[in-house]
Amino acid sequence: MDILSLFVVIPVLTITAILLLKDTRQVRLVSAFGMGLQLLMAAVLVYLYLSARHAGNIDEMLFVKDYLWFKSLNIHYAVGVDGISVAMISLTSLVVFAGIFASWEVEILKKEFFISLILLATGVFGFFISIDLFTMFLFYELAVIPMYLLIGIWGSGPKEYSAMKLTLMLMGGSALLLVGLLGIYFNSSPDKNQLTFNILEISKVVIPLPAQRMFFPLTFMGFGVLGALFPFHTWSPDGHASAPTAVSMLHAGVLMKLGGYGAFRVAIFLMPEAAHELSWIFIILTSISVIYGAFGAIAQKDLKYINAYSSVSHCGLVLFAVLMMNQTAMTGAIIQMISHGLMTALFFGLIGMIYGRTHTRMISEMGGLMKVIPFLSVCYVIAGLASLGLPGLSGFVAEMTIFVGAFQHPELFYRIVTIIVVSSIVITAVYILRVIAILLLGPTTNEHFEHLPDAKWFEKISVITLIGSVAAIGLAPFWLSTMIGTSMHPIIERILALNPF
Amino acid sequence: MNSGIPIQYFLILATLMFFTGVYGFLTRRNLITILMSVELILNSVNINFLAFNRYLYPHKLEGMFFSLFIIAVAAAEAAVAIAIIINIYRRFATINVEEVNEMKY
Amino acid sequence: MVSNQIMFILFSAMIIVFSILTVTSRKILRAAVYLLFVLVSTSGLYFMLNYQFLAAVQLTLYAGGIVVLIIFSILLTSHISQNFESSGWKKNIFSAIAALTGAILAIITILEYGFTASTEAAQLVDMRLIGKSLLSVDYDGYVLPFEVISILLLAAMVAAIVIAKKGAPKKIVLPKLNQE
Amino acid sequence: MINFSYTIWIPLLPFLMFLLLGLAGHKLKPKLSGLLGTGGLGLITILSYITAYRYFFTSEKVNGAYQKIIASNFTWLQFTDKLHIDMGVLLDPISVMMLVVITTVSFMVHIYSLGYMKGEKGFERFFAFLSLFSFSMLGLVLATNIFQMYIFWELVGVSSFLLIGFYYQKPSAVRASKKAFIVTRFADLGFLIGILILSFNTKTFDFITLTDPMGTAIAQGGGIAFLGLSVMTWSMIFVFMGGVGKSAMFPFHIWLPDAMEGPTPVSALIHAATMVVAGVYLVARMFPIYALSAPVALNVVAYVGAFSSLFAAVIACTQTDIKRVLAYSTMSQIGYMMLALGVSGYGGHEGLGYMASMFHLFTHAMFKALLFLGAGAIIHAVHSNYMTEMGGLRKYLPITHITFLIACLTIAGIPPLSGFFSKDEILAAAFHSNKILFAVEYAVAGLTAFYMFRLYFSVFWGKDTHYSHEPHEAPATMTIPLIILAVGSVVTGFIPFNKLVTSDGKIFESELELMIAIPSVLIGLLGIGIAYVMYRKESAIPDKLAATFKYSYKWAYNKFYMDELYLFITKKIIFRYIAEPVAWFDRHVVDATMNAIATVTQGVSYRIRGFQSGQLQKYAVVFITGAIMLSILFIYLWK
Repeated sequence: MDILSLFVVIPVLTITAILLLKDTRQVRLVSAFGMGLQLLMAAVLVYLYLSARHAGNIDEMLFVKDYLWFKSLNIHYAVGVDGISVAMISLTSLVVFAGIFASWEVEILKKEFFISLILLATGVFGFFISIDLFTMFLFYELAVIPMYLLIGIWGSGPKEYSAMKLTLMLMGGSALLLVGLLGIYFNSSPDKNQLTFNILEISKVVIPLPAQRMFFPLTFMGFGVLGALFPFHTWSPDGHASAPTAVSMLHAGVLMKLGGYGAFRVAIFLMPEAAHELSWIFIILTSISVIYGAFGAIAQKDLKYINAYSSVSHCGLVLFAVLMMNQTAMTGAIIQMISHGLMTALFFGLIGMIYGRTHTRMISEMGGLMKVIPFLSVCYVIAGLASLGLPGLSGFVAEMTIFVGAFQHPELFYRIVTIIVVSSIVITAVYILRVIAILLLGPTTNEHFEHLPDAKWFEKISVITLIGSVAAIGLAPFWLSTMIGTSMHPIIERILALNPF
Repeated sequence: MNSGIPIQYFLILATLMFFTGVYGFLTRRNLITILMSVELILNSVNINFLAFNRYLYPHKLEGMFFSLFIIAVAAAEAAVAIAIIINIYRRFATINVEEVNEMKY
Repeated sequence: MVSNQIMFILFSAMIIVFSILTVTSRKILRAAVYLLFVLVSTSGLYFMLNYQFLAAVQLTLYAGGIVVLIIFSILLTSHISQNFESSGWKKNIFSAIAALTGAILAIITILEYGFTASTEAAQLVDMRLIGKSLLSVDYDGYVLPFEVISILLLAAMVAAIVIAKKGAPKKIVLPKLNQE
Repeated sequence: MINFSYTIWIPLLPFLMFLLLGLAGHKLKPKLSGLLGTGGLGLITILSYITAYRYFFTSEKVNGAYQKIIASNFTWLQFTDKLHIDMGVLLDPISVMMLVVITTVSFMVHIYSLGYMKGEKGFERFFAFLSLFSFSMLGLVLATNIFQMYIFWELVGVSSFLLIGFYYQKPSAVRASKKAFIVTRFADLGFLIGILILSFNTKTFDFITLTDPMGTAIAQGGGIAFLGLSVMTWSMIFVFMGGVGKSAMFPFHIWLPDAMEGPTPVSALIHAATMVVAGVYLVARMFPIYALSAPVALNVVAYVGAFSSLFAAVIACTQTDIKRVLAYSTMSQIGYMMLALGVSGYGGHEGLGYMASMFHLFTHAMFKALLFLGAGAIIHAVHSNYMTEMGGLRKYLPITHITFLIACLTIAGIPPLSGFFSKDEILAAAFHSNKILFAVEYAVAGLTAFYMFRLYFSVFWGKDTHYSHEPHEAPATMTIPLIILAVGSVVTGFIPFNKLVTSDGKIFESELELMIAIPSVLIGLLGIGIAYVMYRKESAIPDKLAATFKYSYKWAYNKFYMDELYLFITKKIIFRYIAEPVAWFDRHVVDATMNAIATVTQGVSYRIRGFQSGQLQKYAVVFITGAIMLSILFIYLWK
């Protein structure tokens, strides 16, 4: 058994164990144990990866395993990681771990809830380790489907509507994506050799330009739907608002990253020519996402809606940076994914905890919580500061890397767009501070809130895990940046070789 | 035994029988008569098979065996269909095909 | 060979006439009887084509089995003297047009296609050969379809029993059942 | 080469203190955490003094110029091969000078706060924030590259936010902190864009490379033109925008008066002595580029500074909240410094303005901190911010009175106090460069003397107000810093800045120009005289004057309606006309389109479900018709 497949096997084993349990209270312990193990594995993986790199292994992908699956279509179960995937895997295990603790007190159908949650995580892990397009797509779908159940059953508000909307829109994206992937597959061998789904092999050939022009937009949009690309982002506010806490955390924190990661790993990496040619269209769309999402967040009244729009804005930045197609911006995109994943998970976790106490998410109905629940409030402030890009927390590192990288683009148009996008940092500050001021500061408005209990131990675990990671990246970004940056080389070389700027 | 009768005759006969069956299938309302129309259709097919076998490939047996199996299948089908019809009658107190339309949108 | 042709014309005329009567008769029991005539005539054709075994099977299975089954079910479900209300003339005409078009199309196709009769010697189809072929696993053997059809028959038998068994599917309550 | 590597601990120590107090503060006794914070700061104050001594007096000079020393440096974040953010310590005359300023004032404020904040809820939180601020401010001035500066620039912004909003249950404080953060954030946007443009063109963030007068960065200054200005000019204007925001220059000054909602020691430390001069420091840090490569940007600096100082001085004359008077006074004085930089040239005597600006920054830190701390002592005693509710306090607060008087005299530019020297240098620099700016500053000097003594007289003299409870002198923890700072205000004027802090690090000769010094003292005295007449005793003159110049007074009293204008822009335009329409658009157009797709799909399926009628024979008709059609198609049409 290779180490990467363990990332799929452990969740599956956890699910099996949960299935066998009779006592529902043990379910969460088993889940926490399983995901704790997963977190540990992620740490081991980081260590193994770094030591392998340190030992001079310069393969593009490490720990590669390849099993033939369907011979006739040449589908393989192929796994392998580079620094980017390792980073994303670490992110996922952190968020899932925190998510388990954030949903410690799920009331109904505990067993089924944790099974769906872990199934979702399985899909995400599988997606990040796959280097075969088909396997990747399979895991992608595996990650999307449990979402429907999680929102539809354990959600709140108009949950059926939201679940349906989210699933249908993501499925629409999947459809585009599938066409795109098949397009890549059927063009994966211009010399009429064996067609292949393997990313590494495809990256060695040049897909014919007409095919790229056709399939790049499909692939990018397919992933873009999940990455909340304007105008396909509207599932995000409704979906996040209705989803239970842990699901919001996982969804905004990890699942939306599949979009960015896929856009980067598949769309840009395999079809750089078309990406270069068509990037201006998507640059415009993503900058609209960034600015528009931020403005949208200002006018919202529901905490989760605010964060959903903020996610649209931040994820837009990811896609924006990916499209800039240079090393710095792309590194920034990956860091932004990780950073946003952590802090948005933190946000949604905290919102869930606050909602669990006040039973409202309308900011106008709350006020002065800082005095009542200082721990959660302080954490909320920290999350807010991370989100608006305070140095010392992860958001700053990511945004600055993106901005500096994007501004190195040789064409004036891209630099001007970058300046427009940079202005989002002010708008972000406006909506973050608006929420903090109304929600946490000021006098306590409602006497029912006077005696709310502060965070319990499992909530603290969840929150501290995330804050610790956010601060760790923010204070010492160099190792992450280097780990991602070195993995970026093959991609950059490929882009540079084909598009001499 | 069949000299002087071109294969086309058999085929045309089968065709006429077939489309009579189709006509019955489309116009009859009673489920049992519909079943009878189906039997007509099956029989016409059998005639075709046998004619082809006899005229075009007299040294083979495929057509004959196919007809044999069709008869077997027809028997099975008739048994099941009649079981269903009886059941439907029990339920709906009718076997009028236009009134048995529960399986819709 | 005129007798041949006469026989053929006789059988075909019977088949066509009784077929039409089967699908147009207003009395259901009569329709069943017309069907019986059709089936019998068909078996006559089989004799003409020299497939005696099949003709026999046709007589016993169809005429003897299925038609009886049908008549039983008619007795179970219908009043014998009951006349059908004829279906709407629109439907009739439309169906007739469809059937005629199809028939004409098929006949034209048949006539246009030049069949060339094989000159090879006809194989004598006797019972021994049929039995051997059915159970043979050789190149010309039919053991696989034979087995398949056996299983199908078994399944059909079980299905017929299960479906027709009284009282089993009480659980499903359809809305229209209330008047029962 | 002298080893300066220990200087890394100067910013690091407060950071550790912040972590300690922030994470474990609520477990410690408040007093202990206060003492810990103060002790830590005392330690780095000593370290700074040692550093200053060693840097100015023992480090070797090359060609008579102070060298820029990188005491420690490591790569914090690598962007590209050439662009990377380093974290390090850069020692040069201005950063060492700022070290002294910051640690001194911060130390004084710490001691003062031990008394002032005693018994407040969140005492340890206050010290944690103060430590955070000290860390950020020290990191800012010691930055080796412009991006490090930006990082700490943001951090001081957030410390300021946290400290202004220290009384988080007071809605006005919350509003003020939010406003301060957002306004400066907007300005920082300019800074960031400036950095991006600058780094794109020069491929470096490093100060030493950037500001090398012979370096490529300055040499290639011309560049591509946009609206008639070079790229370098644009980037420097953008960078200056950050300075404008942080230093509360017009038009981003509106946050500063509101920031007075924070505790008074915070106002003294952040909003008078250290953070608000960061903008000046920024321009000084980038000065070679401004002077040699972007003279237009330097002119912008000068005019913004001059206008702000006049604008603020006029408003200061009408305010009644003492802290707001001081806030506008701060803004006015920083305008002075900006102006001095703006009129300065590079190198030698040309750089007089630069030296004067730094000099004024230094002295201003002392006397303005003193003024704020004095105001804090007054507020502590009277429990009010409004000078209309004060009067005759000299009897109750003798120490505060004396120190406050010294500070007022200093700011009014009365010799031989420090303000006189620094202000004189600025006026001299302006006089030699631009007569209009000189005239403005000359008027401002008079106004300054007037409004400061208006404040002084109405608080300590004026009417005998009856207080609900006897005001009493502040405790020793508060008065000792007052005395120390008063001494500082008196003596710092004699520091020979022209030998220490100059634009190119070289010494130049400057002497008091009596031609300018005497009129400036005279106008200061004139201002004091008018204030004496109007406010020494209760008199009707001010009201009469206000009535005479009704409209102008009203405008000035309402700060020329700048707040209202901003409010209009933010609330009405941004919120009502951008954010809400965007939200509406998202819900009712984008999302509605998606829903419409769903609805259309659903509608179509409702229509076509009729095919699934349950009528067996209909299916058969369709099937047979279709089969016939297909046969016709394949047999006859598809040849």
